[in-house]
Amino acid sequence: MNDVIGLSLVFIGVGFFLAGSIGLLRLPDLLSRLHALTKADNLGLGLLALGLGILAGDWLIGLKLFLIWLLVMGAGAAAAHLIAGQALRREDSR
Amino acid sequence: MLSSSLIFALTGVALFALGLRGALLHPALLGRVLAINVSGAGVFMLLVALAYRGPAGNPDPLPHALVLTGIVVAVSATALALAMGRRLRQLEEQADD
Amino acid sequence: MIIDAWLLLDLILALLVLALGWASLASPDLKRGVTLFIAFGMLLALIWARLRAPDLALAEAVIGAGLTGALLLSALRDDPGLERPGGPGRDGSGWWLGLLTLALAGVMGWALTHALVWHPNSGQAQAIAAALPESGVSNPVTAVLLNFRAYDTFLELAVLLVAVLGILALGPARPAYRPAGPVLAGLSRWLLPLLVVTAGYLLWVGAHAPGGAFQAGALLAAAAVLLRLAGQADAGLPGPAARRWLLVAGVAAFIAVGLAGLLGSGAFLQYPAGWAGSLILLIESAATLSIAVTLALAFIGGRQSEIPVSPVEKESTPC
Amino acid sequence: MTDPLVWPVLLPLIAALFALVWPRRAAAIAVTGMAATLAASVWLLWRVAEQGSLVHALGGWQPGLGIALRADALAALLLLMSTLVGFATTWYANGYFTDTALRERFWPLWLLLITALHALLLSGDLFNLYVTLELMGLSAVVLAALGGGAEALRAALRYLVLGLIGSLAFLAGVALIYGRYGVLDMAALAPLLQPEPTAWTALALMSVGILIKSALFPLHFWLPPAHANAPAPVSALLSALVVKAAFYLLLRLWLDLFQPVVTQNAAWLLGWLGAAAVIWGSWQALRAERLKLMAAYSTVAQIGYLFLFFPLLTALPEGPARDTAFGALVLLALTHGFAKSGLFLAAGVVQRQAGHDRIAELGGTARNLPLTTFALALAGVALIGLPPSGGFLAKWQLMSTAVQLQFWPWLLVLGTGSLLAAAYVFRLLSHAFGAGDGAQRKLTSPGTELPALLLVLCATLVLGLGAAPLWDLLSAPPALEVSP
Repeated sequence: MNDVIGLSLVFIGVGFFLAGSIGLLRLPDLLSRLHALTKADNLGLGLLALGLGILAGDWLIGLKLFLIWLLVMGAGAAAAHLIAGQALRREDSR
Repeated sequence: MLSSSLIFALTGVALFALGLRGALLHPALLGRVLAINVSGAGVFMLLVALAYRGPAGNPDPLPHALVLTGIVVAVSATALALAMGRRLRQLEEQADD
Repeated sequence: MIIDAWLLLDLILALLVLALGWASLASPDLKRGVTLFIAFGMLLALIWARLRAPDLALAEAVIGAGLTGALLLSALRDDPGLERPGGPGRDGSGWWLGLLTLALAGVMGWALTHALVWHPNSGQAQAIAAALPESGVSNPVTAVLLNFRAYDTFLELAVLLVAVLGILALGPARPAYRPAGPVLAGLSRWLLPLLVVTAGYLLWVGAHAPGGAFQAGALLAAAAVLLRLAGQADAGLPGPAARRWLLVAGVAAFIAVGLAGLLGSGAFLQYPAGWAGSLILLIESAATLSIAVTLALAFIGGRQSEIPVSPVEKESTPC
Repeated sequence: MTDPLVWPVLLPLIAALFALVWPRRAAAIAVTGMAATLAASVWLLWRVAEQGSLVHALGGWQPGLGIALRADALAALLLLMSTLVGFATTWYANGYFTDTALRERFWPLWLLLITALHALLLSGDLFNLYVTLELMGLSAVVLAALGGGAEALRAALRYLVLGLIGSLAFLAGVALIYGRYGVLDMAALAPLLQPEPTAWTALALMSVGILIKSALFPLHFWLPPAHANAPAPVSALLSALVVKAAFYLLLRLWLDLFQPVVTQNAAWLLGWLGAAAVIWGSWQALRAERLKLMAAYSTVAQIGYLFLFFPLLTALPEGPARDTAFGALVLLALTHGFAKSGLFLAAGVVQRQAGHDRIAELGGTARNLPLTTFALALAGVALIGLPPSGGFLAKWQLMSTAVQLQFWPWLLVLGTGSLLAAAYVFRLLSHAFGAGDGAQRKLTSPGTELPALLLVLCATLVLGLGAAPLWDLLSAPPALEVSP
């Protein structure tokens, strides 16, 4: 049963990643691309981590996966902020 | 006879040749440095592929150690090349002024 | 015929890494090329993990993709002119070189197939496994790097030293970055201690699991890079005299331990029985510091005392 | 009891660390370090003469699992030359750099380059050789760029990129060898090698990598600008030793390790490239307008002579005739090392005193710098191959071996090369002895002029008269046949 839940979470997570990547490629401007990327990746990675944690069935591994998710979210949010700030500044100076 | 080792070893060879071509032909220094790194990655991939012993066997650690050494040498050379390029441009700008 | 699922994955990874390598070199826009190269490095790390080389996956992610990427990007920042396509080069006359490298790849592939398919050999794996209990560590890669082939690592630290001395000899450091805004500053406040702790962990764990001096040193250097990006010109490094001592620490530790072995047992770098583990940790600790300072100085890019007084206004650290 | 094998590597490295940490004392540290290294090299040669060859298993591990250092007569002789040249150039460099900051940056890198050379000469492991090649390449590049000008930096960058390509090709060859045979130790590998695709391809890759570094025509194009624009002591080391170390490696691979794999046609290819290098390099040296550029092109030519030996040595069966030819090859390499380093040091003195090194404007040099002009003339004697220099004996032996094998084209190459060499040397001397005040004598201490003189005396007198013991030493069995 755990395997089924874990695997389906992993697959849903991968689906979010896929959607984020398609958004990155297809959306018209930088800010909306960033939006698609960060939202989809954060959620996708969270589901992936959760699914893998359930599959592993070990709370220590689950904790590590959770920490990884937190770290990536923090770094991702900061990076997106920096990129967006840079883009806005460029538009201003134009 | 197609094995994971062979796939990645041949990919490594292809990357080596690809990088070699770029290192000789790329118009910009930065491009050449990139190409040397790609070429180096090809040799590393060749070594790691040679070390691989299938999903069940333990890989040969010796090529792994060689590649680790190689990665560090590559980053040193890259840093030096970029610093030299920057210095050269400064000197050329001074000469232009 | 059913294709093994692993082989399918391998084929996809191989094609992807080739495509990324090709695209990064073929792109006329160098900024795009560098970005693709960083992705190429991350994919390499994935492939190392797939080929059961976790030590390399760590090193590639931090050094190959991370620090090399930072160096390349900062080179672009220094010289925006580089992004423009063209420049002096051999346009059009290189087709025969292309053919030559293609032929070379063909010959190498043939030789390799010959070796792998008809003459597989086990390399040094058995000899290393047999000697591992005497090596003082249980991670075989660390055993090779710091015991069986410690002399390679010793000379490799000398290579690092040459590179950093060369960079310092060439000229002044790159201009510092503007002070970070609240978001980047906040991030670096969180990340810095984490990076330092992780580096210490990797150094310690290298004896029996993936990790070791190079990964740890590179992580420390990454912390310094982060500090410099956040506006701190000296990247948190100590003064010039202390830096010199830190630069030589790794090689000096090797020499000291090596000479003790030479006098004690007659062979350079031979560790006395029972002491191998501690001596390796000693060398690795010194090497970690040397590697960190070396890579950080490589990112700073020159002598600090001569940084131009008026920092060039560049748009690389917003906020 | 310890053996001398690690010391020629360790002593310059230790000196480099001290020179880095105590920059004020760097010069004294360098001279002391080189003196100690010289003692270690003499000790090593003495032990090799006594025992035939030496092995040091690093870390106490069986070579194969671990790395071994090895020395035979060839390695020990080149090592001694390298230390002597290193010592003389160190002495010279002490007075050469006047800028304090530059001096402090120079010494550690200089000592690291010497470390790299010695590590390469003594290494017995293919991957370790790659590391030493990178160490040598990077330190040579940095030192070549230390001249400071844009021209020097541009040449050094090209040197760096080509050197890195060469090292990678070498490493690719090493990877193929490991994939096929699973061994990196050269002594353990030698009996396993067979003529087959992997070995051929690996040898080709490694050789191309080394040929770039040893600047064999047509892969020589990076050398003249890099060597001509570097500071004089650095040029001396680059031309005399760095190129020679790469050549040594090639010699090891072709005549020792890969002997069963090498074909006569491949050896002829190298020989013909060498012949082209002799003609092209000598011709360019004759046309060069600057003294240091002339010296650099002369290096291209002199490297060519060394490659003329390859097809002859491959064609000769094992025995006294081959040993004699091999001895002549080593003698030529040693002579060139001493003569060319002396030439570059003397050229540096001339350049300092005259403020330039344009050959046509060097009138008056003989009057103002008699010792240095004498050194230039003696270096010329050795480069042309006149008696009593080692070059004379070596070229004589090369000629008689070619006659013995009825390989007539070599006589033509030797004749043309020597005539051209005579032409460029006499052109230089005629200008130097001519009227004018090109080189005005300012302050010259003996330390400036003596090192060059001593080096060219080694090339002409010592090697010319001491050739017989050298031949005896070289006919001892090679290192690879001795197991630890």
